[in-house]
Amino acid sequence: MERRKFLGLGAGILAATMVPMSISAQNYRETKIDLWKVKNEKGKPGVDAAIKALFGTDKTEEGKAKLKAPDIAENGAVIPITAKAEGASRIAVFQDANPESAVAVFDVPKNGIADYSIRIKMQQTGNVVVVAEVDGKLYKASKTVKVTIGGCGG
Amino acid sequence: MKRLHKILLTAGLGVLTMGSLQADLLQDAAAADVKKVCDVQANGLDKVLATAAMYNAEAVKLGIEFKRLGVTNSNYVKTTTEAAKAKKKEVVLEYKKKGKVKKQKLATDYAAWRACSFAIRALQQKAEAESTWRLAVPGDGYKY
Amino acid sequence: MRIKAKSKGGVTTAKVMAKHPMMSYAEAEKKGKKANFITYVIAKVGDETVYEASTSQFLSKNPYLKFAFKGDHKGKEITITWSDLSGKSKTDSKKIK
Amino acid sequence: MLLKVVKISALVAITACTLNAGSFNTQAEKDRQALVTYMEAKFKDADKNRAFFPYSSDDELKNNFPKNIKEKDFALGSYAFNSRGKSQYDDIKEMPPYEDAIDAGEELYGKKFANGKSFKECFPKTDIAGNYPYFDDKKAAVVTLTAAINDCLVANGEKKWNEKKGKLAKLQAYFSFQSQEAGKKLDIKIDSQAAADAYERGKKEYYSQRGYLKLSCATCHVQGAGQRVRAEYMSPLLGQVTHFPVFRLKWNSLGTLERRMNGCNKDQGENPHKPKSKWMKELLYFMAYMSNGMAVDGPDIRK
Repeated sequence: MERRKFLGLGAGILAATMVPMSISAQNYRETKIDLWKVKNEKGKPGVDAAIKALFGTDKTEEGKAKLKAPDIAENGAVIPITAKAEGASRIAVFQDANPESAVAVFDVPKNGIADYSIRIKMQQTGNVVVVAEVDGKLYKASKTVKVTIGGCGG
Repeated sequence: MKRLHKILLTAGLGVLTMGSLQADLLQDAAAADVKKVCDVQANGLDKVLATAAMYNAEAVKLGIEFKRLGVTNSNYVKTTTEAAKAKKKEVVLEYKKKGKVKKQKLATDYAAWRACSFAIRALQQKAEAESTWRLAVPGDGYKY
Repeated sequence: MRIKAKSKGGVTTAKVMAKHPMMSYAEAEKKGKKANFITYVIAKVGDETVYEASTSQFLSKNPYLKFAFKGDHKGKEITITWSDLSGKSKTDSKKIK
Repeated sequence: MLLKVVKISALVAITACTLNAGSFNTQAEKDRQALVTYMEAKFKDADKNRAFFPYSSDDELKNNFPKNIKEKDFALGSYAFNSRGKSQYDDIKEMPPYEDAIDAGEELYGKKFANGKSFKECFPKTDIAGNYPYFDDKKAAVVTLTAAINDCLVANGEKKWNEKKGKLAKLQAYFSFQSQEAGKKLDIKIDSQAAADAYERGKKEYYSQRGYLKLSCATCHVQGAGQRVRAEYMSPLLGQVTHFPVFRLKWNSLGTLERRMNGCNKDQGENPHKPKSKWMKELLYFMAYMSNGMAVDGPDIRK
């Protein structure tokens, strides 16, 4: 019941945001079901496959996409990261430390500023990858985050 | 008034004797050679465990009991003594971690040695600290 | 939900913390529970969408979202809605300072 | 007869007090000053004072340790000298995960007990976090905030709370936050011989080695402060109690100072001391005095 209610709401939003410039709002959980299933296997990270699943290609360039993440995480359960790219219409965050690759996808609305902070979980050391879509081109930034098993105290 | 003096006197004596008794066990421990006293081959399992029980009781009283990987030394003493009585070659130490019961297996002789050495070392450290603790205090014994 | 929103110099910044366990499949298996996590978040001022994110099991427990958008919206309400894997959804509003 | 005894002992007590009133914290104040001097000297320039940091890499010493760390900065614990950790700390502080706990604490503060009373009767003021622990001359014992809260519950016929987390931590979070908002500082008093003795006992325990690893608290948090154990920087004794209750990322929840202390006991290889034990209370009394005059900045985040 609640689910249906929510979908209704989602549809309403779609209608409301059908304005030029802002690409159509969508819940990638429903429109890109495969994206969230792309696995990180041993020695075979799924990041590129996930990028392809979302953007249709994994050809990316350097620059424009910016990622702020720590060198050594204070704790793997709470890793503050910031992803930004001026003028981007979409920004996606991936990593290769967890069973699946995709972390989050942001659609940048008409007046939105493509500068997003979130806190993510990583169960081991790995790379965080940000891909931004600016004027139809894909830009990538990545950083290795060391995750150590927290030590002292009960 | 006289009675008051008596009371104070006896009380004082009480404190004194108690104090000295405790000191004795501490001194014994301090003087003890752990490698000898806790050697199972040389002293036999039961004697080592008795030593362990005696000194550990004192350590518990003084609030300086050791605990290793979730297992208190009292647990070592108790479980190992039971295993020795039952002529078991192996001790299974149980302890709680995040509500779940975990197990550690040890050879009985080794568990006895550990129980004994842990009990004595706890007391030895306390005795030693009496003279060394100030060496770590900034503005007192600690120079940098 | 905790919402802090502020308008300054033509830019509105919002900080949001949703209350949610964000139970990943791996964690759920360990704890013998059902995986459940926020999958979609949308923020609106009036009927304008100002933030939209599709999210995964890998956001931290009680996820934190910080974002900004153009326009001075002092005094208006920002409304944030999330929905999770179980289909549950929650909406909260806060006046923009 | 008995009355006489009481009278006499009372008389003795009074004279004892009047003889050297006010001077009971002299030694403690000396100790605190010496600790501040040591910490400030040690962290003036880690790159130059390498002798203090034998296990740190050049990169850490040059790029991670700020210079000229001052007394008040040590309230941040190891974040005072770990710039990289500090930037994550700052990010998390943007919207700290303990804010709900403060609200919950405020509710608990106002909530009526079965007997119609509430914590308001025990704690008329809420910005009191900095006044604990104190030495109660009538009880001849140190009183911690944790103990005071549980005493209040018992006095009102309620069940005691878990001393390490949950409700008790939440109520403390509210008290600490109120104290922080009011700009309160740690105000630890030592104004009787008995109090001074309790302080000295706590001090001795802090500097005495214990546990099968033969570590004293000081090994890690005075001499060891700033050194690294695996990925951990060890926090300094100075400022160690100002920020509790604390939300530890490791716990992923809020915990009291006593909870943290038990973690340390465990790491030393010692059977942890009960939060309500004389040992724990007197140790905390000493630790609190070492941070005396520093701002109350709890609740806070730690690794």
